[in-house]
Amino acid sequence: MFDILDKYGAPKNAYTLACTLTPWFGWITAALFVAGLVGGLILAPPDYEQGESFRIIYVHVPSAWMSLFVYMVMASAGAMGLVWKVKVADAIARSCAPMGAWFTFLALATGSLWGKPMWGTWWVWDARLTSELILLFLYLGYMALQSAIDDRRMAARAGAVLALVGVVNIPIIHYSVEWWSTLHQGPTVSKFDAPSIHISMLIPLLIMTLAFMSYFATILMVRVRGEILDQERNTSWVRKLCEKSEA
Amino acid sequence: MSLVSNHQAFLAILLRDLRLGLRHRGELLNPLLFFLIVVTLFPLALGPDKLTLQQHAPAVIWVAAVLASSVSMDMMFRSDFEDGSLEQILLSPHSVTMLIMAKILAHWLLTGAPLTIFALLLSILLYLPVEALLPLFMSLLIGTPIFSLVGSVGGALTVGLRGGGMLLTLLIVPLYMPVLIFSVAAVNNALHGMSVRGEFYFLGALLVLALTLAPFATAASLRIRMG
Amino acid sequence: MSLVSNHQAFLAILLRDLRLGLRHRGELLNPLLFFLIVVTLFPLALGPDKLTLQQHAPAVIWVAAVLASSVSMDMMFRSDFEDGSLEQILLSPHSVTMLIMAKILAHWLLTGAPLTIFALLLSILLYLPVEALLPLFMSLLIGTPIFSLVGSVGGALTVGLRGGGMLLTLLIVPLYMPVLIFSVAAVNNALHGMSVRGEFYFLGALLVLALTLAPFATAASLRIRMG
Amino acid sequence: MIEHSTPTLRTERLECIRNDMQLFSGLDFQLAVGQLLQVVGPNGSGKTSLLRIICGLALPHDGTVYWNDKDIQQFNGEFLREISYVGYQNGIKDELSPLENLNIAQVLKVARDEISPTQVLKQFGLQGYEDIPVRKLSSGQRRRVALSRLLLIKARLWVLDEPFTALDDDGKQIIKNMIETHVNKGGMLILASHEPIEFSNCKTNKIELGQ
Amino acid sequence: MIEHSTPTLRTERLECIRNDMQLFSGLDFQLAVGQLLQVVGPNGSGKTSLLRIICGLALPHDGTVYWNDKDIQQFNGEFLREISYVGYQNGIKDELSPLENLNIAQVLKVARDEISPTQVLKQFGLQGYEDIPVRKLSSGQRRRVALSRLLLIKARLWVLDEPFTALDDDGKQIIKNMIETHVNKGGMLILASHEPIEFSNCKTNKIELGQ
Ligand code: HEM
Ligand SMILES: Nc1ncnc2c1ncn2[C@@H]1O[C@H](COP(=O)(O)OP(=O)(O)OP(=O)(O)O)[C@@H](O)[C@H]1O
Ligand SMILES: Nc1ncnc2c1ncn2[C@@H]1O[C@H](COP(=O)(O)OP(=O)(O)OP(=O)(O)O)[C@@H](O)[C@H]1O
Ligand SMILES: [Mg+2]
Ligand SMILES: [Mg+2]
Repeated sequence: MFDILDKYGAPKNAYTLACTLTPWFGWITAALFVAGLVGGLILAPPDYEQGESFRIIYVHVPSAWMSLFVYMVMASAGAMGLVWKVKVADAIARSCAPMGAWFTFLALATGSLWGKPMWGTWWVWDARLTSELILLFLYLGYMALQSAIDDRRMAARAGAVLALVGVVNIPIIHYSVEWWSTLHQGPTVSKFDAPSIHISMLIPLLIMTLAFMSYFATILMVRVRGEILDQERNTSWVRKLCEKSEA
Repeated sequence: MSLVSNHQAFLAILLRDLRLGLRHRGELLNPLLFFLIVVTLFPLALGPDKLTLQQHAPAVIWVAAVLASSVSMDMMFRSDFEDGSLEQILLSPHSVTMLIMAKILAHWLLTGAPLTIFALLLSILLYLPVEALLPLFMSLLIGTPIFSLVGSVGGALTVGLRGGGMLLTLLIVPLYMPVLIFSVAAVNNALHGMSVRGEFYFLGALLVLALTLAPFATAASLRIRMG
Repeated sequence: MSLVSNHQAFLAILLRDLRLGLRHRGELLNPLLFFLIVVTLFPLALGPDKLTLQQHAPAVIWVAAVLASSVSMDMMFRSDFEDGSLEQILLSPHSVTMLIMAKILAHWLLTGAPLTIFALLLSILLYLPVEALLPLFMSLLIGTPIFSLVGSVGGALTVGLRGGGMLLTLLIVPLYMPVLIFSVAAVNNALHGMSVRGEFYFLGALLVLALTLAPFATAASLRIRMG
Repeated sequence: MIEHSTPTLRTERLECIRNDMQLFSGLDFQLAVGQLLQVVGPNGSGKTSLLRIICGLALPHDGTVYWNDKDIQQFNGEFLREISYVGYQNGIKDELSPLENLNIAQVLKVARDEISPTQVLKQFGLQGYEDIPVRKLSSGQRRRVALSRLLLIKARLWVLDEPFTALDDDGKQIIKNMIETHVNKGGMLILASHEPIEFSNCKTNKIELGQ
Repeated sequence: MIEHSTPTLRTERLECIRNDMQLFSGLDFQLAVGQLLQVVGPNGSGKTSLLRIICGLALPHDGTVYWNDKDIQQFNGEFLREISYVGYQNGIKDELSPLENLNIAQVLKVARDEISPTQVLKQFGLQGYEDIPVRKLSSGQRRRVALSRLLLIKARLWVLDEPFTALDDDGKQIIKNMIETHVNKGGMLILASHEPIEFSNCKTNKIELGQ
């Protein structure tokens, strides 16, 4: 574990690794998206209650899950940067925030698009919806803090503390539907013993989730590369890299 | 010839902050008055209907408490940062976490505590029935220290940043949200004669969590922000 | 070899303040986000009932505007006072009243104007019917400049006082009250299909009054606070 | 650079009371063109207070400051065109770059046309720092930015409160030369400083406070 | 006053980067008891940055500071008992009186028993001002309050950033004597100052930054 950290925690190695992996992940993402969309939009039967509009589930649910998942990645990377001073972890945490905010926004947007036919309004102040909005604020707050501090190291460390403190909200979002009886769908998919969703809908959903994951990984690597270059702009290897690309 | 005990240092910082707060009486009264203004704005805006007011009283009071607390949080570290006192505190051989606890306690005594008492008065003005008063009081008594604790982390993270006060609000209000939701739910439950136990367990758990984690997080944040 | 014209000086100060506001993007977004948070807190506390929300939407939006504006007013002079720039402005041979007008305009452009636009968005979320949107927009368009103008007097009076930000809120919120009352009345009238002319005449008169008096009062207050 | 009128600054019976202590009273002095007035005295003797009163930033407890025999509290338009003040605080914005700060200073006052902000910054050894926010400069660099205002502005009377603070030897030399040049060119200058610098090249008066 | 251990302060390969400029790198030095280290260099050369790194208030970009061969970032408890820092900022509260400020300082650090805050203030020429809020003091008087902390606290290592700022001749003399006494008594001292003062009575090393 620590060997790996040591090896790929070094910015230069991480940069090279990210460079080799990016195209692979890019292709996997594309393939998964095609499979998921074909499965979800064409093969899966329309829902007997909701008709075609249920198909938005293939965007909504993965992005809602991702919004929580990315936050956990961001907080863990932040913690690693804080405790073990792994520079790459800082770059990862920093790169996560805008993507997390984007997934959160997507979950909010698709949710309210879906809400219109389902509940008759775009928006209700229900617990899960509100806490998802709070999550968006957490991401925005993290990004605002990052941009307010110009010293990179300081920004990364301060952001990590904030992200860790905000972790308290994650279980609240997840369990809000159970703690309050609200309008929003209860656990339908994540009840693994007996998912209350038909298998022909479930499989494309899982594929889409994988697609989102792999999309996240791809973009993360691209962003992290940029962050590393910026972070290490005064080191010799980055200078050499620049000279090479200029030549 | 020797370092005073941790208790004495705690007490000294507590007294220092209380004295600073009281010396400028404005500072002490301000969050309170801010609270008062927010609460009075409401009947003004909602109209004087008794039932409406009564029904919304818990929400209004709690929202006002959140705002008053978040706005007052800025003063916890800002002046210490600006005049260099914070450096001196960080260079103390005493446990910084403990010194910060003293600052948090002082902040609560100067803002949260009077606000809690004041809220009772205001809630009567908003026609809140008697059976909801105790839950309101209790929820504020648990909730406002959480605000001071969580807010101190935000205050430490944003200290010295330009526009820090507002950035701080942005950072901490989302963190206040669970407290707000559960407290209002508790008071509303009490209003409708339902049990409030679940909500208070949750609030209590949050307080314990905040008490154990926030001072460390604040100390760490201050160190980070200094250099 | 000569003093630039008053217009150029006005423009320079305006651009300076806009630049300062925009440079720290946080500063610009913060009052807006504060506004957003206050508005979102309400439904949270009041519950999701559509009718209740719709009925209180104008009040909620206006109260949030008052708070966002009053909290942001602190930044108008504070940093200029702390770094000595204010002395330099007061020592300018240009009309100080005019330089202050530029600062007020910049403040409005950075806070009041975006807030007005944002309020429309939020009012849709709060189910405000279409026929009330124009009155809401107009009332904010007239009301927020009044806030910036009146607020600048308060900002000048409290600049450099410790805990000034809160004292300021205390001073100016009562002055904001008439604007709040008439604006909410106007929007509510529109909601119920009644005439809004009276209210808007009054708001217009207030704006004219504030425009003519506030910059002078602010300049005078600043001179008093300096020495 | 300076027109051929011969203005004077004069004070009459100035009195200043702080913390119930009389710092000075019955202070009369006159300053003509080509003169440097050094205000000296131990810490807390009232130098800063006096300078702020002369600028019209503070009110004296008693007495009046005259510019060309006009009370500056009443006819200050004319006076303000002629005065340039660098206080103990720098009066520059942390978030703006030195260049932007100087641009504002130029607009607020009567600018000299023959010199540009970039040139002035260069003279003060700040080339390369023109576009970095002042917040990121060291204490001495900030002081240099504040003082560089003086060269950019056409003002006959300079009022300087501890201009040498935070400056290195190089910086001190620059300021010393600037002061002497200004006075010898027919300027007027009031200086409060603890720096043991002798201005041998120009006509110097002293006011001692705090006896 | 000082115990008979012989601590040392040592740095290893210190590097500091600001605004993409390398201020210093590979900085190694050692400071033993009875030594004064003067950090000199022009404005913006990194003196303040170095002092803050030595105190542990800022992180170096690279390298380590050792106190008794222990990294101060990891074992700072021992180090913090031995250091007393007066920065460019005074670190005193405007709303409290000098006496109240000193009382806090005493509690925060290891106090010396043989001298009381009132005595210290008197030594710094602040008798009569003990109970006036610091806000009402002049710039030099404030600096004196900040510096008077040094005498009140038992610390072997003093780190002083521009201690002479705003002080009059009297004040400068007091500080100079204090510095020499401390060093000669077996103290350690790091000083960054632009004041042209020679410390002829004690063992002095120099670090020059910014070449
Ligand atoms: C703006 C509106 C909405 C928001 C913010 C929102 C938010 C969320 C979030 C955060 C999750 C993930 C919860 C978790 O994994 O813990 C989720 C899951 C889900 N949402 Fe929504 N949602 C919205 C509207 C809707 C609507 C209208 C429907 C359909 C009726 C819906 C159906 C679902 C389903 C089926 C899940 C998966 C539940 C599970 O098994 O975990 N959502 N939503
Ligand atoms: N907060 C900061 N952020 C970024 N750069 C900074 C910051 N503070 C100082 N610097 C830069 O670091 C360099 C050294 O600054 P420092 O304050 O250490 O200098 P100094 O030697 O103390 O100078 P002075 O004699 O003027 O006090 C300067 O070039 C400055 O621009
Ligand atoms: N804002 C204030 N309110 C009340 N008293 C003040 C204020 N500022 C200064 N004083 C008092 O006025 C006296 C003179 O202060 P001033 O700042 O003019 O002194 P100074 O000669 O400039 O001193 P220094 O050399 O330390 O800068 C001091 O005794 C101080 O206590
Ligand atoms: Mg002075
Ligand atoms: Mg320095």
